[in-house]
Parts: sequence; C-alpha cells; structure tokens
Amino acid sequence: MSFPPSVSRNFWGRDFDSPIMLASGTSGFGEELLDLQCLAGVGAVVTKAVSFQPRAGNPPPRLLETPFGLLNSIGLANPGVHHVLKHILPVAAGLPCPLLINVAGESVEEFADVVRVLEKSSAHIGYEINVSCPNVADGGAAFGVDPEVVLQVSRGVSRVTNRPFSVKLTPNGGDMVLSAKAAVKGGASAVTVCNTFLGMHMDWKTGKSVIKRKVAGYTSPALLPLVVARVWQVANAVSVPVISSGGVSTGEDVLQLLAAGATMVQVGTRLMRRPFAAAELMDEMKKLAGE
Amino acid sequence: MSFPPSVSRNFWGRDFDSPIMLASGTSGFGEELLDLQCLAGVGAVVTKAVSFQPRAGNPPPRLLETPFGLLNSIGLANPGVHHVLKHILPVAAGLPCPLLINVAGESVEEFADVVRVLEKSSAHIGYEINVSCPNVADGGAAFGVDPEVVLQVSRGVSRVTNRPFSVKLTPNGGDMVLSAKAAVKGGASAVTVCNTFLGMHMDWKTGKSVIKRKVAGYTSPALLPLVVARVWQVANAVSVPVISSGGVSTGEDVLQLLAAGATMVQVGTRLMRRPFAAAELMDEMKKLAGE
Amino acid sequence: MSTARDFDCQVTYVEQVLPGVVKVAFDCSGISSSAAPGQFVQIEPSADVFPVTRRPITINRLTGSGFELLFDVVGRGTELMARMQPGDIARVLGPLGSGWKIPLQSNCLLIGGGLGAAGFQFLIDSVDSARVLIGASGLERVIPFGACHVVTEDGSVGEKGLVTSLVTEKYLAEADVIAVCGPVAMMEAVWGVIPEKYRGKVQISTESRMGCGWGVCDGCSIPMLEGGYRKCCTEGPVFYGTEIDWKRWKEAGL
Amino acid sequence: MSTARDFDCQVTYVEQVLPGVVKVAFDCSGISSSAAPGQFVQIEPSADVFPVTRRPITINRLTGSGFELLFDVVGRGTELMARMQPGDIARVLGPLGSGWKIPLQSNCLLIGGGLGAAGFQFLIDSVDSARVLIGASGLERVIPFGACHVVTEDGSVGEKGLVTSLVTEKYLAEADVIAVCGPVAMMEAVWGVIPEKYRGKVQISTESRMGCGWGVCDGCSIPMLEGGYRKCCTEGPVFYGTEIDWKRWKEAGL
Ligand SMILES: Cc1cc2nc3c(=O)[nH]c(=O)nc-3n(C[C@H](O)[C@H](O)[C@H](O)COP(=O)(O)OP(=O)(O)OC[C@H]3O[C@@H](n4cnc5c(N)ncnc54)[C@H](O)[C@@H]3O)c2cc1C
Ligand SMILES: Cc1cc2nc3c(=O)[nH]c(=O)nc-3n(C[C@H](O)[C@H](O)[C@H](O)COP(=O)(O)OP(=O)(O)OC[C@H]3O[C@@H](n4cnc5c(N)ncnc54)[C@H](O)[C@@H]3O)c2cc1C
Ligand SMILES: Cc1cc2nc3c(=O)[nH]c(=O)nc-3n(C[C@H](O)[C@H](O)[C@H](O)COP(=O)(O)O)c2cc1C
Ligand SMILES: Cc1cc2nc3c(=O)[nH]c(=O)nc-3n(C[C@H](O)[C@H](O)[C@H](O)COP(=O)(O)O)c2cc1C
Ligand code: FES
Ligand code: FES
Repeated sequence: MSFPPSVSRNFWGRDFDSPIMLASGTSGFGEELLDLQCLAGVGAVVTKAVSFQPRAGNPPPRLLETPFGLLNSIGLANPGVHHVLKHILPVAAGLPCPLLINVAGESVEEFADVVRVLEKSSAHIGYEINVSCPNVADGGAAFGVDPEVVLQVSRGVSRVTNRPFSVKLTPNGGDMVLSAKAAVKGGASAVTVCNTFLGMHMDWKTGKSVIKRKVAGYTSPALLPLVVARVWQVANAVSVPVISSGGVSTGEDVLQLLAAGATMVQVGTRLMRRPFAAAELMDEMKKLAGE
Repeated sequence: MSFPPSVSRNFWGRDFDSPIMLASGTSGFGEELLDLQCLAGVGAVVTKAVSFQPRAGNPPPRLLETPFGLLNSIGLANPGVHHVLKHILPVAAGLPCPLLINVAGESVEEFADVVRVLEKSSAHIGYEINVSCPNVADGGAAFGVDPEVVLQVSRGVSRVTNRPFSVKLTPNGGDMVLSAKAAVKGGASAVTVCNTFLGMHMDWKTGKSVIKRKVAGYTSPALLPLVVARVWQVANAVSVPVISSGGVSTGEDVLQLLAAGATMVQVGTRLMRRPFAAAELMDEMKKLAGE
Repeated sequence: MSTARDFDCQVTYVEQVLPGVVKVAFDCSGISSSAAPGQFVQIEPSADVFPVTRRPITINRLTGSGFELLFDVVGRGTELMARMQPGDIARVLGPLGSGWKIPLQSNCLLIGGGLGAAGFQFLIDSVDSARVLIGASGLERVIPFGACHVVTEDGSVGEKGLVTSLVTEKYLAEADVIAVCGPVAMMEAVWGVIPEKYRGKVQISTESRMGCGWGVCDGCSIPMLEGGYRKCCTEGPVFYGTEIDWKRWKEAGL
Repeated sequence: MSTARDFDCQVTYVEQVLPGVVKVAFDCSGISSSAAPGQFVQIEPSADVFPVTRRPITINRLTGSGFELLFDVVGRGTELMARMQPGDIARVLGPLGSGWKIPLQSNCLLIGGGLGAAGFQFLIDSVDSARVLIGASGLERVIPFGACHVVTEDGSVGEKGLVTSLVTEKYLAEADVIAVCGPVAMMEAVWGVIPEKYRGKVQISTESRMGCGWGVCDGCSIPMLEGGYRKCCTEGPVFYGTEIDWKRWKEAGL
C-alpha cells in the first residue's frame, strides 16, 4: 500500500472513484436517495437488512440520542425478501452506483434462503451477510461470535450464489479475527468490520431503559479508534478486502481507515446529520490530499 | 434496588459515603493524591498495576489524544511487587480511604505470586485482578477472553488470600458474562466491568501508528453507553458486586451506572482533566437528587 | 417524489414567544415555495459534530421568502437552537413529511394542546375557515392565534378545564377536516371524546424521535391498527386517527 | 511535597506576539507566589468535555499577581486557548514540575531554539547574570528578549546559521549552569557540540505528551541512560543532559 492512500479503489474487480459506501440501515433501499439526489460521491449503497419473512421491527422508541452518540433498536424491520424482490429492487436498480443487499437471518439456513430468492434480481452486485443478528437456535447470541457458525453461514451462502459477498462481523464478543478467517474459509469475498457495539442508556430515576429491548446498537464518531484497530487487525489477518463500518464523520477519518487497511469505507450515522455526507467527505479528502 | 439510586453504598461489608473509586493507572499509588489533596468524595483508590518483576513500561509516546478520547499504551510500568511492598505501600497507607491493589501477571501463576507478597502489607483492603493483561503463554491474547483461564487465575488468587478481590474483565473479545461467572466461581468477591477498549490511531500520511505497539487502550466519555450495557448484563448474571469502570464524566453518568447495577463506579480519564473529579461528581449527584 | 432539499438558511429574526418558547425565522424560498401545512424540517442545532442527529420542527408559518419555527426549549438541541442570532446560518432539510390532507375550500376544526398548536398558523393561513380550540396548562403555554377558544388547566386564560370540554357535537359535525396536534395524552383524550361517526374526519399530527427525517433509517415508527408500523417522517407525521394503534403508540412513551 | 493547586484564573491580557504565537496572562497569586523558573502549568483549553486532557505550558514570566504563558498555536487545544479573552476564567493546575536547578548567584548560559525559549524570561528574571543564545528558523520565530545573541536559518535576524554556531568554549567554560530548551532535534545538536567536560552543567527542558501532568498516569516518560524512564511532569521537565538516553528519546518522536 502507498501513503497517503488513494481514494480510487478497486473492489470485487470493479473500479470505484470513491471508497464510500452508505451503510446498511441508514439509507433504506435507495428510493429516498434518488429522491433527495444525494448520491454524489457514493461508491456503493448497502440496503437495509432483508430477512425471509417480513419483520415489523422493534416497538418504539427505536432511537435514543445520548450526549455523544446514537442508540438504535430498529429490529431489522423489512417487508421480507419476496416483497423486496418484487417491489423494491426494481426501483433500486435505478441507482447510479452498485448496490449490495444486506441479508439477515435467524438461523444458519435463513441466510442462504434469502440469498437464493434474491438471485433472481440483477439489481445488485453482491451481498453483505449480517451475522450480528441473534441466532435464535443458540439462545440469541449473535452468529458472528462463534467462528464455527460463521463458517457454516458463509458456506451456506456461497453454495447458492456466484456473486461476491461480504460477512459483516460483530464486535460484541468472540474474536473478530477468527470469525473473519472463518468467513473467508466459507467463501466470503470480503468482511465488513464491523456492526454496532452494544450500548445502553439507563433512566436513573426509574431504573428503566428507554429502549424496550434494553440494549441497543450504539454508534458515535468517538468510536472511530475502536473501528480503526479492528480493521487493522482483521486486514492483517485475511487476504480478502476489508470494508470498514463505523465512526466516520470526517474525510480524515476515511483516510485513517484506508491507511489501516480498509478497501471500502462505510458511513452510516453521519447521514442522519448530513444526507450529502459522501460528497462532503470526498471534498474533505481532496483538500487533505492537496496539502 | 430503589430509584434514583443512593450514593451511599455497602461494598465488601463496608459502608461508603461515595460510590466513586479512582481507577487503576490514573491515580498512581496515592502519593500524588495526598500531595494535591484531591481525595474529597473518593470512596476508594485502586493503585496502578503491580507485577512481580519491575516493568519499565512501553516506549514513548504512551499517550495520544484523539478528537473525542485518549489512547494509552503505558505497558503496566511499575517497580515490581517487592519495591511496592517496601517503599510505596507504607506511604499509601496514609490515604484517608480504602485502597485496592491492581495486580498484573503474564502467566496464571504470577497473579497469585504477586498477591502472596502483598499479603504482608495491611495498607489495602483487597485486590483488583487485571485479567486484561496479555497471556504470554497463550500468544498474547488477554487472559480475560477465556473463561477457563479466568477461573484458574481467580482460583489461584483465592488460595493465597482471604481478602476480597475483584476480577477486572476485558471487553476485547470473549463473552464478558461467562468470564464474570468464571471469576465468581473461582472465588472473586466482585468483578470490574471493564478495562479499556482496544483502539488505534493511524497516521494516514505515513501508514504508521504513532503509538509503537500500534493498538492501545482507548477511553472516552462517549463510551459510557458501552459500559452501561456491559455492567447491566453482568450485574444481571452474577451475585457479587459489580464495579463499573469507564466512560464517567458527569454525576449523571455515575447515577446511570448505579441504576444499571454497579455497586461502585470508577473514574479514570476524567482525572486527567479534573483531579478533583470525585468531589465534583458527588456535588453534581447531590444537585440531581435534589431536583 | 419529495421536494425536500438541504439548504443553508439565514436566520432573519428570533423572538421569545413565551417563557422557554422561541420563534426563529429563516430566509429560504426553496422551502417556503414548496411547503404545505403540517410539514416539518430537520434542522442542525449547531455546527458541532454533536448532537449526531438533527431536530424535527414543524413549519409554524410561512413568511414572505422563508418560514418560522416555533419550539419549546426542552433539551440540548433546542437549547442550542434558542441561541441562534439573526444572520446565523443553519443547515435545514425540508420540507419533509406528508402534511395535513386538506381538500380545497375546506372548513377545518383545529384542536391543539399547548405547544402542539405551533404548526396551526400555517394551516389557518391556508384554509378558508378554521375554528381553533386550544387547551394549555396555563397562561405561559398559550400560543397566541388570531381567533380561538382557549381553556387552561389553571384557569389563567379562558375557562378552567381541558380542551376536550370545548369539543362539541356541533363543531365536529360542521367540520370537513378535524386536525389534532399536541401531546400524545391530550390527543388520545380528544380521540376518546369524538363519537365514532366523526372519527373518519380526524387527522392526527404524530411525533416520534427521529434519526434521518427522510425515510431511510426506520427509526420513527408509529404503530398502526392494521399491524406493524408506518414512518412518522415520510408516511406521516399526519395520519388519520383511524389508522393509528393508539394503545401501542401510548406504550411507546417518547 | 508539591505546592501545585487547581485554580480558576482570570485572563488579564492576550497578545499576539508573533504570527501564530500567543501570549496570555493570568491573574493568580496562588501560582505566581510559589512558581520557580522551568515549571509549567496544566491548563484547560475550554470548558467543553473535549479535549479530555489539559495542555502543559511553561510559565513564561511572572507578572505582579500572576503569570504569562506564551505558546505556539499547533492544534485544537492551543487554538482554543488562543481564543481566550481578558476576563475569561480558565482552570489552571500549577505550578508543576521540577524547574531548573539554579544555585544562588549563578552565571547562566541559556541556549534556546525557537519557541522553546518561551520559558527563558522567567529564568533570566531570576538569576544574576544570563547570557542568552537563540536560534530560530526566521524572523517570525524569534521571541524578543532583552539582550541576546540571535541566529536564524534564513538570516532574517542576526547571522545566518544554527544556534550551535553561537556556542563557544568560552561561554561554556564561564557558565555555572547551561540551560537548553527547544525542539528535540535542536537540543540534540546542541548536546552534540558540547565537549564532554562541560556536559555535567547542562540541563535540558524536556517535553512529552502528557495525561495528568501531576505524576499519576505514567504517560509522559522520558528514556533515561540508566535504563527505564522518568516522568517528564514530576521528575522533569528539566533533567541533566547526562541523565537522558538521547537515542531512545529521539526514537519516541512526539
Ligand atoms: C415531526 C415533528 C415535528 C415537531 N415539531 C415541533 C415543533 O413545532 N415545536 C416543538 O417545540 N417541538 C416539535 N417537535 C419536537 C421536537 O423535535 C423535540 O422537542 C426536539 O427534538 C427535542 O430536542 P432536544 O435536543 O432539545 O431534546 P432532547 O434532549 O433530545 O430530549 C428532551 C425530551 O424531548 C423529548 N423528545 C426528544 N426528541 C423528540 C422528538 N423527536 N419528538 C418528540 N419529543 C422528543 C423526549 O421526551 C426527551 O426526553 C416535533 C417533533 C416531530 C417528530
Ligand atoms: C512541560 C511542557 C511545557 C511546554 N511548554 C510550552 C510552551 O511554553 N509553549 C508552547 O508553545 N508549547 C509548550 N509545550 C508544548 C504544548 O504543550 C503543545 O504544543 C500542546 O499541548 C499542543 O496541544 P494542541 O491541542 O494545540 O495540539 P495537538 O493537536 O494535541 O497536537 C499538535 C502537535 O503538537 C505536538 N504535541 C502535542 N502534545 C504535545 C506535548 N505535550 N508536548 C510537545 N508536543 C506536543 C504533536 O507533535 C502534535 O502533532 C510544552 C509541553 C510540555 C510537555
Ligand atoms: C439506524 C440504524 C440502522 C441500522 N440497520 C442495520 C441493518 O439493518 N443491518 C446491518 O448490518 N447494520 C445496520 N446498522 C449498522 C450500520 O450499517 C453501521 O454498521 C453502523 O451504523 C456503524 O457505522 P456508523 O458509525 O457510520 O453509523 C444500522 C445502524 C443504524 C444507526
Ligand atoms: C493512563 C491509563 C493507565 C491505565 N492503567 C491501568 C492499569 O495499570 N491497570 C488497569 O487495570 N487498568 C488501567 N487503566 C484502565 C483504567 O483503570 C480504567 O479501567 C479505564 O481508563 C476506563 O475508565 P475511564 O473511562 O474512566 O478512564 C488505565 C487507563 C489509563 C487511561
Ligand atoms: S426518521 Fe429515519 S425513517 Fe423516519
Ligand atoms: S503526565 Fe501523567 S505522569 Fe506525567
């Protein structure tokens, strides 16, 4: 690698002008992006999670802002894979950039089942397999904490598709390097490092969590150093590209992640403040490179 | 538990007016605290880590501030247990509040070896066993990620002392609830949740980490929700007191952690900005309670 | 297709309307030229990276070349917004959401609770005739409108009582549209006193904690009677009262 | 036993001394009455929770009832500090550190590099006689002192050259104390040109990134020739040149 890193990337055999991907769950299925015309600077879009059956998602409130970050408890709300295939992907196909579909499952088999249905579409270039979901058969621990299970999920998916896929790892337990290696062994063509860190806000007056599920996914620009460390560790351990996810709010953050070994860099929560974040980050990077 | 939680605590059979402990590594061995007279509001002090042999610590720079937090790579610098026993604990005995000694080890046996020597002192009420240290025999992964190893460490310590001890867990891999249970099974009278999260800062211009060991311990007030979640999970799983460690910068933060199930609450990084943080946090809590 | 765009808007004036209630006006023809009553904007409370989300505020009223926001100072975001000064620039995304469904030349009954009535001015300005019923805790929570019936819980303005006491069968019958906006508990009480046969005309302006405000995060769900949820930000904030699952919505708290 | 205490100090005046170099004076008899040359303070750049550590700055000079700081604006902390206005209150912990070891009635040779000379004024004010040698990159990096020899790399002030060119055997021989302060590379160069027999008189003002500044975090280690490290904040910042492991120190970067 050369430093400072270039913003032009080659990923999954394609050339990208921008390393920026819009993270799963923070950009819907692309329809609103087209409406708002906020796709400048976007390298690729990752859809929100798609499960086999429709999922209503968690009861509100689903969001809670803390002084320095955001807790979310969306619960993988989505209309189910058949609806997505029929009604949503045809619209998403109009995106001017490549699309990845984020896939959720409650069992090892469900991931492959969802992918099998999605194979009928040509709207997307590949998948992001979200092994941070709770594994119902295993008492609700995330699939991603057990390398053996990650291997099974990854194998299952690679059996039903020839498209490339990334396995999106969890930072909440287990050993991410081992899970990354298992994903690659199972056929993954990338790993995403990583999903949200478990967090919680306590109402100390009542002893209750505002969010009904108690713990939630926490995101914050202050988590960047945690993501940089994990990207660096995983990038040094596997030969497939690493997609970073988490903590980006400035162009310098993106450059740090690229320097740490990320091939592509996702941005999520920042879109809540800045729908045009991708273009802004690209501008900031260009300024820094010119220095 | 009643809400809002009371700031008076009972911990290890003692009554404390304040739940606040000064965290290991951020208050030396107490000598400077006496000098600066910043002990008002302090419930207890935890010393920096003590190992069997003297340790010079990591090469500088050992600290790096990021926009929203602090990376540290101190490397458990300390003069070794014999020096601590002879020259430091006699001074620390002058502290007006209880003292816990934080114990580091590079092997399962070292923890017990250190404690055995310290048993000759009466300056302290108990120990905090830092299983976040790298386990040299196991390729450098932290002891704390493997519940089986935590059990051995905890058992080893409980064989050589009758004083209570807390096992300070790591959030960087493994399952903290399982490790907490293993610590208790081995004889721990508390668990500390938790040590620092691994973090890294990359100099994107050169591709090098400013900190020589590359990854470091990251602390930030923005990590509070991560600590609240982990305290809540562990407190619901074990019967011994939970000491929280991490993320505190306001009195409200302390109340959140108490409401989440912490018996005592450590404050560390905040002391870098505010040596009198304990008194300030107590004042803030009194104001909030009066509302 | 949404007409929302992200604008750098200049603050033209700031006014403290009531204690802890601030009105801020912005110059922005991009928003004022396309906004409809009941729509809202997502505003950045400050240029700092925190808070990490914007704040949703209903468009209170259009001015010549811009719009006014009227809000309660309840937390960090609104505190920062209250510090805005004429000349300041704020990033504002809008107009957002669906707005009131108002047929042309309609006769509206507006029922508002406290600051919930903030958005009514725009609605009043847009319809032929509006009868406005306002309930508030007391003097310091009554937003001044031209002509309206006011009751307060402490009797400091108008009769002593709740806004439900102003709702008469006559008003309900005469209205083409019944628009309700205020705290959830107030809206539920109003819904409770409206006889079944008038309920089809009732529109509710809902609120939810928001992430994006433009439909991508699924964070702003309002429970629906048919099951599941709809998005407050794009499918709402205005829903028909008959669509909402009031029980599940109340459980949400806020 | 340290005399350091944590004070709320009022800013009395602010002055831009050179481009990007600011002097801020504080009223604080608690610090001025006990400070010694070479000591420093830990100052909070702002009331905000970030940055999470303070910034260490040498006491440049004492005023009647307070002290002056003189600093380079290099990053976020010093940028915030440069915005301070007379009347502002800042939290300042001090005086900290060991200071120069100066015998009474001593004859000092002061060798400074650029802004590193910031603390010399206090030292000059405290000793009987001081000969001051200053090297800087150019005009815009020369801090004005009463009487001193100056060289600059670009020749814009004094001769063109490095400060080492001013160091003569005569000066070294005459001095009781040789005080060196500046960037690490400059101090190393000075150390390099000082013959062995004078090295015992040489004191070096070190710098390190700091956490606490009062000895509790062990973050500010300076590598020592005897092996291991000493704390810049309490055992330093001033060390004898003979104590420092120059090679390991240079490797540290900063
Ligand atoms: C579509 C929409 C339109 C709105 N229009 C107005 C308006 O015209 N005038 C006005 O005063 N307020 C309006 N609100 C509410 C306003 O958005 C919140 O009061 C504001 O976001 C609080 O921000 P904060 O940082 O000051 O408070 P925070 O510190 O975030 O929270 C303080 C309290 O406010 C409540 N709150 C927080 N976020 C929301 C939210 N999104 N919706 C409702 N309550 C919330 C919570 O109970 C919380 O405890 C609207 C909300 C929505 C969803
Ligand atoms: C005992 C001591 C006394 C000092 N006295 C003075 C003084 O009188 N005048 C003055 O201008 N500066 C002095 N410094 C340096 C000053 O502390 C740093 O420039 C300052 O902390 C930088 O803060 P920042 O937030 O502006 O920069 P940051 O954004 O934190 O860093 C900018 C750059 O400054 C350097 N830096 C950061 N922290 C330090 C540090 N603690 N020491 C040295 N370099 C650092 C790094 O190379 C970094 O890349 C002193 C440092 C020490 C340790
Ligand atoms: C509101 C919200 C919804 C999310 N939904 C999903 C999801 O459906 N699938 C998934 O893999 N990750 C989901 N995530 C995680 C993001 O894709 C991303 O990994 C995370 O937010 C970290 O990036 P950030 O710090 O830039 O936000 C969600 C995050 C947020 C904030
Ligand atoms: C400079 C520094 C040194 C530390 N040294 C130790 C140590 O020796 N042993 C240990 O168990 N934890 C050590 N820690 C971790 C703290 O005790 C504490 O768990 C952590 O900082 C989280 O608390 P905080 O967010 O309040 O800082 C250290 C932390 C810092 C910042
Ligand atoms: S707030 Fe994001 S979808 Fe409504
Ligand atoms: S800065 Fe903390 S010990 Fe020196």
